[in-house]
Amino acid sequence: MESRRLREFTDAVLRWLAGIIVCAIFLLPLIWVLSISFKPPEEWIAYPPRLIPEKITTSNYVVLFQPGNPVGGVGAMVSAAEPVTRAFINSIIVVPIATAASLVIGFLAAYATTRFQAGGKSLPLFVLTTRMFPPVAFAVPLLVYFRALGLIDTQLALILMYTGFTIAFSLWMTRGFIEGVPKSIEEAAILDGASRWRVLFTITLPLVKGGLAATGLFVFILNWTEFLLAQIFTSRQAITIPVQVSHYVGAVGRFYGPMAALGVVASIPVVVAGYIIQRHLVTGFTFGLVRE
Amino acid sequence: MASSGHPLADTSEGRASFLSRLRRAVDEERFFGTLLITPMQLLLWFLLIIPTIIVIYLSLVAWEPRMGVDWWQAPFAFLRNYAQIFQDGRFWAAIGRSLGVVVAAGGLEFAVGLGLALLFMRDFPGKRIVTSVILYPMMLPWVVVGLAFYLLFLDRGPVNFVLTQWFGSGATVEWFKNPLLAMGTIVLADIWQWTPFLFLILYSGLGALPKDPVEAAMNLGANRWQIFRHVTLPMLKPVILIALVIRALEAFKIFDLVFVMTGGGPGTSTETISLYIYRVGFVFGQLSYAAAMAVLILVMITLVTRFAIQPIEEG
Amino acid sequence: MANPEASIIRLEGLRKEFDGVLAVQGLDLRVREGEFLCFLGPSGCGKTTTLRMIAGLETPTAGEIYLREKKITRLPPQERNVGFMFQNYALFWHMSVFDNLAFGLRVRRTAPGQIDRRVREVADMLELAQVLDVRAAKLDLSAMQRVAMARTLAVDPDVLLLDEPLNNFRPGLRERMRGELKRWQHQLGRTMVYVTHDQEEAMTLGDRILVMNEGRSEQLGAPRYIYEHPANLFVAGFIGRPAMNFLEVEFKREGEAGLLQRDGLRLRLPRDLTAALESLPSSRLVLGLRPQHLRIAENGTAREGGVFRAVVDLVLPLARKQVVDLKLGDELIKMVLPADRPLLVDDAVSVAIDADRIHLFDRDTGRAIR
Amino acid sequence: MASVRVEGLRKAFGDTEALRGISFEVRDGEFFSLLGPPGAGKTTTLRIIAGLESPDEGRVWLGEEIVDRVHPKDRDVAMVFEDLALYPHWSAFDNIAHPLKLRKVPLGEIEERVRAIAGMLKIDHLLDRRPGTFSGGERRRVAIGRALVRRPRVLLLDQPLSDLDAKIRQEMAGELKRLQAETGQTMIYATHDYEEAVSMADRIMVIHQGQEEQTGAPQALYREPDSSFVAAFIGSPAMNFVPCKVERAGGELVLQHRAFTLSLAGEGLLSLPDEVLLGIRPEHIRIEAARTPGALPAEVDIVQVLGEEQVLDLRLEDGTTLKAIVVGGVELKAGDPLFIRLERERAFLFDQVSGRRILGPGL
Repeated sequence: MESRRLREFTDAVLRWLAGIIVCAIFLLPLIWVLSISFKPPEEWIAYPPRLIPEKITTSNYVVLFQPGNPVGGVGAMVSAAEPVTRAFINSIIVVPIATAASLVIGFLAAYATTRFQAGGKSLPLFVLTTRMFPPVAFAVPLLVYFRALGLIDTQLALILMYTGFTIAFSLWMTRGFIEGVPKSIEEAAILDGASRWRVLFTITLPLVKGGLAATGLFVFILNWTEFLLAQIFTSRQAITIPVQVSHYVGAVGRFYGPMAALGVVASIPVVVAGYIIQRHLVTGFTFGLVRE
Repeated sequence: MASSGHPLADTSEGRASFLSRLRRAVDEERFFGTLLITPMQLLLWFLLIIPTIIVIYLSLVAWEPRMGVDWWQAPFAFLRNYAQIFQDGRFWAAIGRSLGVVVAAGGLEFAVGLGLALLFMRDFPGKRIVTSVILYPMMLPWVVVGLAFYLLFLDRGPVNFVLTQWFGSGATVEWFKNPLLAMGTIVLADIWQWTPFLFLILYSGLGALPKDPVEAAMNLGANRWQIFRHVTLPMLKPVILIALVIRALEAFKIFDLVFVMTGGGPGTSTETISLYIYRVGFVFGQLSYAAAMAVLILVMITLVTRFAIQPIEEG
Repeated sequence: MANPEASIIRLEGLRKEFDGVLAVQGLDLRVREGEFLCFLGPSGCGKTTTLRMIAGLETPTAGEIYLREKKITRLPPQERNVGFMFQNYALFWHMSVFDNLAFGLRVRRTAPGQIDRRVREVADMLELAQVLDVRAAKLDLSAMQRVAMARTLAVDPDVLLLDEPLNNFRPGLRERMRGELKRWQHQLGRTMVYVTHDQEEAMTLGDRILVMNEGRSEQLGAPRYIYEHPANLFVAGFIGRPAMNFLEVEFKREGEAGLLQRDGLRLRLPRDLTAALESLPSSRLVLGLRPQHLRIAENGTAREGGVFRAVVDLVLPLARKQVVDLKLGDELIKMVLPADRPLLVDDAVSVAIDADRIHLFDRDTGRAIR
Repeated sequence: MASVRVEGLRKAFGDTEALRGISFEVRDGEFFSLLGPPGAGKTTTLRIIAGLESPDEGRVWLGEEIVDRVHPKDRDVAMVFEDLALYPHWSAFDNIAHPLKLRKVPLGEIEERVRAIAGMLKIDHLLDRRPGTFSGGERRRVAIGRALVRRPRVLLLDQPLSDLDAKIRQEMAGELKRLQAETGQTMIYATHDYEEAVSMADRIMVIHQGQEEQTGAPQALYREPDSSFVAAFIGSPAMNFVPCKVERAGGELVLQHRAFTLSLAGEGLLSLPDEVLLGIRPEHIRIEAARTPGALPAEVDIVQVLGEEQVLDLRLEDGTTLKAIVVGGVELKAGDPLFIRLERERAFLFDQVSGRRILGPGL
């Protein structure tokens, strides 16, 4: 008779163990990057590799922002790469602006398409095509086009592209939230005497603001981590952090310490953002596809 | 005047004053809706439609930036670029590799993601923490993931160290020098980063399923496996389909990981289609040829998705 | 005392706690073989939880459940053979009606020929033969209900548990489906336990009713008995529509006769009742009057009972009847009259109370005295 | 406050015709009800009056004004929606005050009017809270308060009580009726529950498949239904309908059924069709213990006890089933034989095809 309880107990224990293993697998790569980022050059490829550095150093981080500073004799070579500061400033300007633009444009369009079928029923699906194709396929004509407009290696080019290529997410995620607001609430406000604009800003917007915040953070992550377009459309002036990370890997040989440090730095904003939206992600990702 | 179908549309000829009609018009739904989608429409024209036209044009001419003329002055090549693609073994190999990533990574990610989602359907101590841990790889920049796996699979890196500990000193593997193994590490990194996504979708989907049918099945005597096979899985089907479609489309685009981890090497043995187009267009500067490949990819994906989306819309 | 052999389900001190909240607090019950038993109570009274515990969908915190005197308290739902019909039917939307009905038999590895025969049998009984190939999601409400019923019946359960199956129907249809249910039960002759918050439904369907409130049993009995002899204020107020009127009164003795008294009302009691009330420790009582038992007083008052004067506050006609709200001091008293007796708001009327149709409750405990 | 007139409303959604020519007039200060089954077109009618939907044909007057081209926000029409549509992010006070704020009513006056209406609806204590935690009855009061506070020209109520428990529904119906009497507010109330309509409305329009069936005072609809649809819709349990043949024996007309015959008297019966529906309400079937001339033998099929009343399903000799209501304490059970008598003076004849009433009340 008590076998059911026993079974439930072993069940929980097994799940717990599986959870620990899964955790370890998912954490290990990042922990290794973290570990290397605090190691001095002689430990980078020391054999056997050690998880905990023998001598913890922050010089890998320092060198990112002060290229002249020697790190065990290789500082000069690291400085051959562009200073990280510029990439940082670029990312910090481009990503939030593109995110905000994508969110505002996407929200307005989501409202119009859900409430009035503006632009026809297939418009939302059409917007999805921007996510379906490899960005490199658009990069070919865009390069030609942006060159003609003088937009190559500018922040504006990135802002335009990042806004455009995340609009599908802004549109589709906010659509879900807007659909959650009963139409009758808006109609009630109209009968109360409110204009369409007023309804949009005093009724609908406050009711979906949580969803908008989650969408915004998600779009932020997409933009912050984008690599291909930045790689193609920037060379020196408008370079972003992911491009900078790749430069460390590709261009200057095996400077694993600064490389890892930059990886860590590049990941911090998005991991924080991700943690904040996690709760919303679980509820926002069913796409209304499950019955009831 | 025929009814427009819009609830607030003005359906009768107006005797009302111009001002009140104007006010009405500004507030009118169709106008309002059109106004709201205009910014997005402009953006789509700018980034989707005009480029599509340009890319098609480019694919039909013979132009390279180093030719010294502007692209609209380039001579027509008609379908010669396309003809060249069909003889380009490197192109088809790259397509094959991208599809390989789709199948291998997508399949494994689905299997692992579903397993994790099922595991997480019941509570156990520490579930919330584990969930956060599982989800974070999704947020990381691809290049950082590439970097992390590159560091793990270095010749004198921790993976080889563990292998030699277990299998003796002869077990050191040169991961990035063997074409198959190099591809394997890329797929592994992709799985590591994207299993969380499938987990997330499937987990949300499972959580949103109504509980009643499962309880009804229990009540009718079905065991766990039968419930999963005949009740849960069919109900989850639309979610599974959409997850797989999204994932397949994303995996087909794979670029960053390859770029960072192997650069397509050794040789061209890990070159995916995105990387190949990138090289042709932006490294070798053969933009017309890259444009033709891009158009071909656009057409292929459109056809495939049309095919894949149909069952979702019906289901 | 009921013969234990005759009870098909027996609950013994059944309790259920959800995160420290007591949903069911100690329930003892015997369900008789072949009867239609209704669990009736307001939402949150624990009736559905009890039903789910019988089916094994919840595990009791304490207490035992017996099916045909076999302890099943900790048996998983799969091993109980207790049919459960869900409020939202819980059909397998992705399957055809046939597959829905066959599901329980298939998981039991019944031979295909036998499955086919059994499915057609129940489908015929519930008029589903025409829709066997239709997908469950495409059916109308009443067909969904029949599929849910047929699916539970196909595996031949010992008992059928029904969780508010008529909730989704609009009023008119609901009454019709109620009739259908009653008919099925006659046809099937199977033990059914039926949960509802609708007293009318319970009254018309149940052989017996268990009135529940806050996880406890308030009264168990035949519908008419409960209606005529409610055990306490809760049951009296819950059963009957419009609800029973309650007035606080004092009991007093005046000469030979007993009196119930409050502002504007004096009620003369028959001798036996007087005697019964005299033996009570408290004279503070609640007088319960069914709206249907009040009448407009004709000339001459009855020897027993009483007449009060009141003003019409509101008239709600209901086709062949009307519900009239009367104002007696601060209290509103409802009364049901035939529709052909025209009354207007603010009319003053005399209302007669028959002493042998009153209910009396102890004001402190709420228990019925009569 | 104003009268409302609606003329020739038609509206189709795609292929489905929601309204097929609806006309009616609601007097100033009247409590008017639209009664019909789901999908009859009640909600569409209300939405057209409010301006949320525009009709394919027909016009709407509010008072003397044609409002076809007036924007909904300027029509001064209030509506209580089926799902109530309260603003979840505002307190009950802000919900109720919203229409006043939009009309730029001075703050002091807003406060005063909201408090007054809240007092009337007994929701003073809820004003500072958001609707999320309110009970069904409280939510309805807030919605009604929001609609009433600005004294609209007309108040439209779209089945606001439909998902309440029977008990609270009756209470709320009483309060609404009282409120309407106190304020004199013109109200149009849509419902599929005949009890709500009958108990509150001054007049009822029964609609069915987008068309008017009958309009009149509640008692008139009950006593003299124009069609079998109205007869079946108003009253519970519903009226019994028995198909009969009309036979002419000599100069006399006889209603012929397998279980009984009724001779019809009276003038002007010559135009009767050959097949009719005899309609008799359950409350107009009398139960008799012993056979008397004209009584029909029957058997009890199902007994449902409803407080003082019992609803009986009776089976006549030929298998025809009838519902009857018995009041009082007769103990009956399935299988009991008894005799019934139809109260001829309360019976109707309806056309079998069109459902129109041909004769009655009284045969």
